[in-house]
Amino acid sequence: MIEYTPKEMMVIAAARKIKNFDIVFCGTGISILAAMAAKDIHAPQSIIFFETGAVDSVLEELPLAVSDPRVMHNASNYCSLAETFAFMQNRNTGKNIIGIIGAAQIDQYGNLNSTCIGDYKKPRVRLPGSGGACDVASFVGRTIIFMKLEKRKFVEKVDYITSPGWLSCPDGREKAGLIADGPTCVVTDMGIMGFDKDSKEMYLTYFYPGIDPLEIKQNIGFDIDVLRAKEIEPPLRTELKALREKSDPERLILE
Amino acid sequence: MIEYTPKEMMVIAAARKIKNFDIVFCGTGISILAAMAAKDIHAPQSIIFFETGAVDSVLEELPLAVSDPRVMHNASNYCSLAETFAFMQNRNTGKNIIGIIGAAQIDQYGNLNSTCIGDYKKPRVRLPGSGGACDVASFVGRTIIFMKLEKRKFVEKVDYITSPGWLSCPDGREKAGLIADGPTCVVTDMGIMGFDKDSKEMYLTYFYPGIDPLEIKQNIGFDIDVLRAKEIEPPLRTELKALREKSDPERLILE
Amino acid sequence: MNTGKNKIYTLTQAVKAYINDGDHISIGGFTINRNPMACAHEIIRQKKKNLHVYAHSNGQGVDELIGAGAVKRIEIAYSGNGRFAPTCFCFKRKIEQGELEVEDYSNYQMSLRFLAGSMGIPFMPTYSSLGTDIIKKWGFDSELRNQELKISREKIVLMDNPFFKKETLSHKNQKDQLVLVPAINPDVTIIHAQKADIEGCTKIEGLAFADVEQAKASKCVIVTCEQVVEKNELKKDPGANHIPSFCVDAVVHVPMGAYPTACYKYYDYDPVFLEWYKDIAVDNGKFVEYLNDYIFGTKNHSEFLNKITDTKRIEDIKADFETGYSIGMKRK
Amino acid sequence: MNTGKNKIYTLTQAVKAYINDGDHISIGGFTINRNPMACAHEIIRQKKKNLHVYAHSNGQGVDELIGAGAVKRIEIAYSGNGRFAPTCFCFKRKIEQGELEVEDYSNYQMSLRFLAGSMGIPFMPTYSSLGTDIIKKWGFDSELRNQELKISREKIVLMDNPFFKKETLSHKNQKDQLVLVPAINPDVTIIHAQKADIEGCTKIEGLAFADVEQAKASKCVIVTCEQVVEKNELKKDPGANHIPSFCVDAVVHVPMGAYPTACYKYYDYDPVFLEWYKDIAVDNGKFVEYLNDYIFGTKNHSEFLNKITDTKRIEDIKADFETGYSIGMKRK
Repeated sequence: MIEYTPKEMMVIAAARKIKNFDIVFCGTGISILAAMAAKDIHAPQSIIFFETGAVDSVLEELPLAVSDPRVMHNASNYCSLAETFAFMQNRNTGKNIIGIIGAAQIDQYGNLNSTCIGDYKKPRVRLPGSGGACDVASFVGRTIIFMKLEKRKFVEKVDYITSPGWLSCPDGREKAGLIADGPTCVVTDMGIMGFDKDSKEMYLTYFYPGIDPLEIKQNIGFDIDVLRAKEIEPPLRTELKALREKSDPERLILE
Repeated sequence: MIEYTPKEMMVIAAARKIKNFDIVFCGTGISILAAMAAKDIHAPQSIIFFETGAVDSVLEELPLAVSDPRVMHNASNYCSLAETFAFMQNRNTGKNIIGIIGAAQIDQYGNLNSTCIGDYKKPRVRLPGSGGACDVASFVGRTIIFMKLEKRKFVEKVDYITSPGWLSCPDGREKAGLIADGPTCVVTDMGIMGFDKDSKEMYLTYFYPGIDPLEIKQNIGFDIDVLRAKEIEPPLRTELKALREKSDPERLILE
Repeated sequence: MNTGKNKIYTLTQAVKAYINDGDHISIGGFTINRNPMACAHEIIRQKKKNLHVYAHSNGQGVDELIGAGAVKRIEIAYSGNGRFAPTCFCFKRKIEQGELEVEDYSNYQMSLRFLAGSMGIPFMPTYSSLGTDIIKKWGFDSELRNQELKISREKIVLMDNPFFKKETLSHKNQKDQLVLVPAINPDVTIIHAQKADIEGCTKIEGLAFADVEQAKASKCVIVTCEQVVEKNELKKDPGANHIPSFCVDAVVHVPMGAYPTACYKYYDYDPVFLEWYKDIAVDNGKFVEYLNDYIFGTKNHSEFLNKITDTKRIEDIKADFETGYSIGMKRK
Repeated sequence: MNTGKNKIYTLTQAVKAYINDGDHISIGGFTINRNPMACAHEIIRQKKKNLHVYAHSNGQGVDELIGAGAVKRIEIAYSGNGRFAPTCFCFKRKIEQGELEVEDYSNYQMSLRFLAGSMGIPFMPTYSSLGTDIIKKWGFDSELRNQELKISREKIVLMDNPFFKKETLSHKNQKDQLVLVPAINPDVTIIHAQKADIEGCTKIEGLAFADVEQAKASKCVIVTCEQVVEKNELKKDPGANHIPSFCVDAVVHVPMGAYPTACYKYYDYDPVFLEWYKDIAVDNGKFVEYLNDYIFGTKNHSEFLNKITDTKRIEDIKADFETGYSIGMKRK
C-alpha cells in the first residue's frame, strides 16, 4: 500500500482533469502544482499559461507566485495582462482553456468569494480580492476549483460573489449574459464535487480512499447529495513519483 | 539668387512648421521628406513617428512607403498599428504630435477627400481611402496638409469627407465631438493657406516668391481671401543644402 | 485555433484545407511589406471565389486577389503601394467598374476592429471619424448586412459616453460621443512571418503592423514563413515571439513568400516588379495574361520566383544584415 | 509626457517634482516582481499623504505605502504576495480597521482600465464579472464619486451590445450585455525597469504585466531602472523596448530598485525579507518601528539596502544569467 498525503491526492485528482493539449490557466499556489503535475504525469503537451502572461514556460523550479521570475524562463511568449485574459474571453482560444482557481468561500452553485468575510463596506476579514479568478470564472468553460473542505468555507451563501459559479439557478449564467459554462468540479482534501447537469447544484462525485462520504457532508454548510459518490482511484505509484520527484521535489507546496 | 524648385519650397515651408521636440506623425511621400528635412535643418530632436508604428527611426535612405523596411532601421520602438494611433488619441501624448497628411480634394474648411471622386457607391474615380489620414485629422490638434494647387483639388464641396477639417462652421468640430483642433495650414506648390481664427475659412497666408496671389485665387474653386498674404522667405542656402544632400540626395521624392 | 503539435503543411494543402469559397479572410502585412504573397497566389491558383476580405492598409496582396476575381467584397482602410501605386490598380479598376463592393474605414478603425475580434468583444470605441462620411456613407446596404450573417448589422454605431463627467472633460468637444466600430472575426487569416516553429509559435521581425490582432481574431490562421526553426530557438527570447502556437493552424515553409513585397532582414521589396506591375494591373487583358503566365503557369511559389526573377534580381533585393533592407538598391 | 532630452533625476528630486499629496498614482509590477520599491520608499520618506492608488495585482509596493499611511483610497484587483502573504498584511489590517477605502475590480478589468486610459478612450467593454458583486457592490459611494473629479462617476456601467445579431451568437448567453469599465488616467505612474536611456525610452525584460499601459495612461511617469544605457544600445532591438521616450518624465538610476521584489535577469525576490516582513506588517507598532529604522532612518535606497541586507543576502538573490532567477535559492 502506497502512503500519500491528502494534499498529494488533491493535486493528483486535479491533475487528472487536465488532458494532453489543454491550455491550463494557472493562478498562484496549488493550482500551479496541479498543472505541473499533469505535464509531468500524463499531459506532456499541455500548455501552462500563467495569469501574468507567460506561455509554456520551462519550469525548472516551482514558482511561489504567478509573478515569480521562474515563470519567465524559456517561455514561448510573454503577453501583457490585457492580452493574457483576452485569450480566455476570445471564444476561439477560450474554449480550449482550462482554469484552476481557489477561494475562501464557496456556495452550492460554485460561486466563489475571495474578497471579504462579513459586510463588504466593513469586513470582518478582508481577503486579497479577485485577482484573475473572476475573469477565469467568467470566461472559461472548464474551471477546476481548489478548496480545503471546511464548514466555514462551504457555505449556504457567500458573503460576496467574487467569481461567478452557476450563480443561483440552472440557467443563471445565460441569464446574466456570461459567455461560457460554469465550474466543472471542486477538488478538496477529502473528495471531489461536481455540479448536477440539470440543477447545477453541487454533489459529491468522488471521495478519497478512507474518507466517509458522510464526514464530507458534515463539513459542508449546505445540503449536498453524496449518494452518487464513488471512491476515487488512489494515486498511482507513477503519479506520486512524478509529483514528488519532478513537480515539487522541495515540497514547497506539498507541505 | 538661389535656384530651387516649387517642390523644394513646398517641403521647406512645411519643414519650418516643425519645432524641435515635436513628434511628427508621417504618412507616405512628401510628408516623410518634410519631416526628414526638419530634422536635418533645424529640429534635430524632433521625433519622426511613422503610421506603421516605427518611432524615431534612423533614416539612412528615404522610405518610399510608410511600410518601407527603411523605417524599421534603428528605431527606438516598434508599435502595433493599434498602439500607434492611440498615441494620438491619448490627450497626454496627442497634444505634442504634429501630423502631415495629403488628399485629392480639399474644401474651404480643410475637409479632405481621399476616398472617391463622384458618387461613393458608383465612383468616377476610386482613390486609395483614408489610411491613417482620418485618424490624424481627428486626433491631432496641429495638422499640416500637403496639396498641389489645382482648381479640381480645391473645391467648393468635396465628394466625400474622408478626413475632418474644421467641418462646416466655426464650431463644427466641437459640435461633432472631435477631441482636437482642425488643420493648421495647407502647404501647396504656390503658397500656404491658413484658416481664419474666427470663421475657420481658408485664406492665403503666404505666397511663394514670384507667384501672384491672384494666380493662386484663380486656381481655387471657392472664394478665398488673399489680401492678408505675404511673400514667404525663400529657401535658405542651408535649408536647400540639407534637403538636397541629406534628406533626399537621390531626388526620389524631389523629382 | 489548433492545439496539435505538428502543423507543417505544404501551401497547396493549407489553402485547400483552410480556405473555402465565400470565406471571410484577413490578410497581414502593410502595402509593400510582408504581404503573404505566396499564399495569395495559391488562393488564386486554386481559383477560390467570392471571398470577403478584411485589411487595414494592404497593397500588393489584396490587389492581385482582386485582379484575379477572387474577391467579392472588401472592408479596408487604404489600398495603395506608396510610390509604386497611389491607388492600387486592380482595386481602383474593379470598383470603378462596379465589380467589387467596398466598405471604408480608417486605418485605426480597422486596427481596432481586429483588436476587438482578438479580445472577444463585439466592438471598440474611438473618437476617430466624427463628422465624416466614413460614418455617414455605407458601402454595404442594410439588406446585405441583415442577410449575410458574418457581416455586422451596422457599419458603425454612435454612442454617448456613459461615464461622461462634464467637469473633467480635457478636450474641447461639447458632447462626449464615441464611434463604435464592430469586431472582425475572420474565418481565416493569412500572414507571412520571418520565423515559426512546427507548433505554430510565430516570430515577426521589424514592425508587426496588425498581424498579431488579425491572427488572434481569426478562427483559423495560416502562417507562411521564411524559416521553420526549433522551438528552443524561439524560447530563447519569448518577448520577441508575437503569436502563441495555439492561435495557429498551419505553418508553411515558403522562402521569399512575401515577394515582391519586403520581408525585413530577409529581402527588400522589388522595385522592378512593382514598376512593371503598374502596366499590367491597369489593364484587365494584360492582368489575365500575367495570371496565366506566372500564377496558373507555375505550380508553386518557387516556380513563380524562378519564372519572374533571376539570380541578379534576387541578389539586388537581398537585405543587408545590419539594416534589414537592400542598401543603395536602385529604386527610381 | 515630456519631450525633453535629458530626464535624469535623483529619486528625491523626481518624487518631489512629480508626486503631490492627494495625487492619483498607479504602481507597476506584480505581487513580488518588479515593484518600484525604491520609489515607494521615497514617497514614504517624503511623507506624501492622501494618495489615491491604482493597481491590478500589486503586493509589496502597495502594502508598504498603505502601512505608512500614505494611501487614502485604492482601486485594485488583488493584494497578496503569493506564498509570502495570501492577503497583504497592511492592506488587510487597514481595511478591517476602516482606515483605507477600497474599490474592487478583477485583474482583467484593471488591465482594461489602464488600456482604455492609454488609448485615450473613456471605457473598455468586457464580459467579465457578469452576475457578481463586483458589479453590484460599490466601495466608493456616489457622493465621493460626484465630488472627487478624478474618480469615475460610475464604478461600472452595463450596456447592451448595439451590434447584437442573434443568429450569429457563438456563445450561450440569452442576451448580449457588456460590462463597461472606466478608463484610468493617473497623475503619476511609477515603474521599475531593467533599462532606460536618458531620454526615457524604457526596456523591460521578462513579463511587462500592465506597466506599459499604466505608463501610457498617465500624465507623468517616473521610471527607476537598474541601468541607464546609451540610446544606441536600445536602438539595436526596437521591438524589445516597451515605452517610448515621450511617455516618460523622469529616469532615475536605482540599482536593486525593486528589492525586496524580483527584477528578472538581475535579482530574485528576497524570501528572507518577505518572511520577516510578515511579522512586521501584521502589527502597526512593529510596522512604525520598521519605517523609523529602515525608511525614515535612511537617506536613500542604497542606505536602505546597506542597512537591511548584507553581502551574503545580496549574493543569495543574485539572478543566474541564463535563467534570470537565483537557482536553488532557499525559499522555504
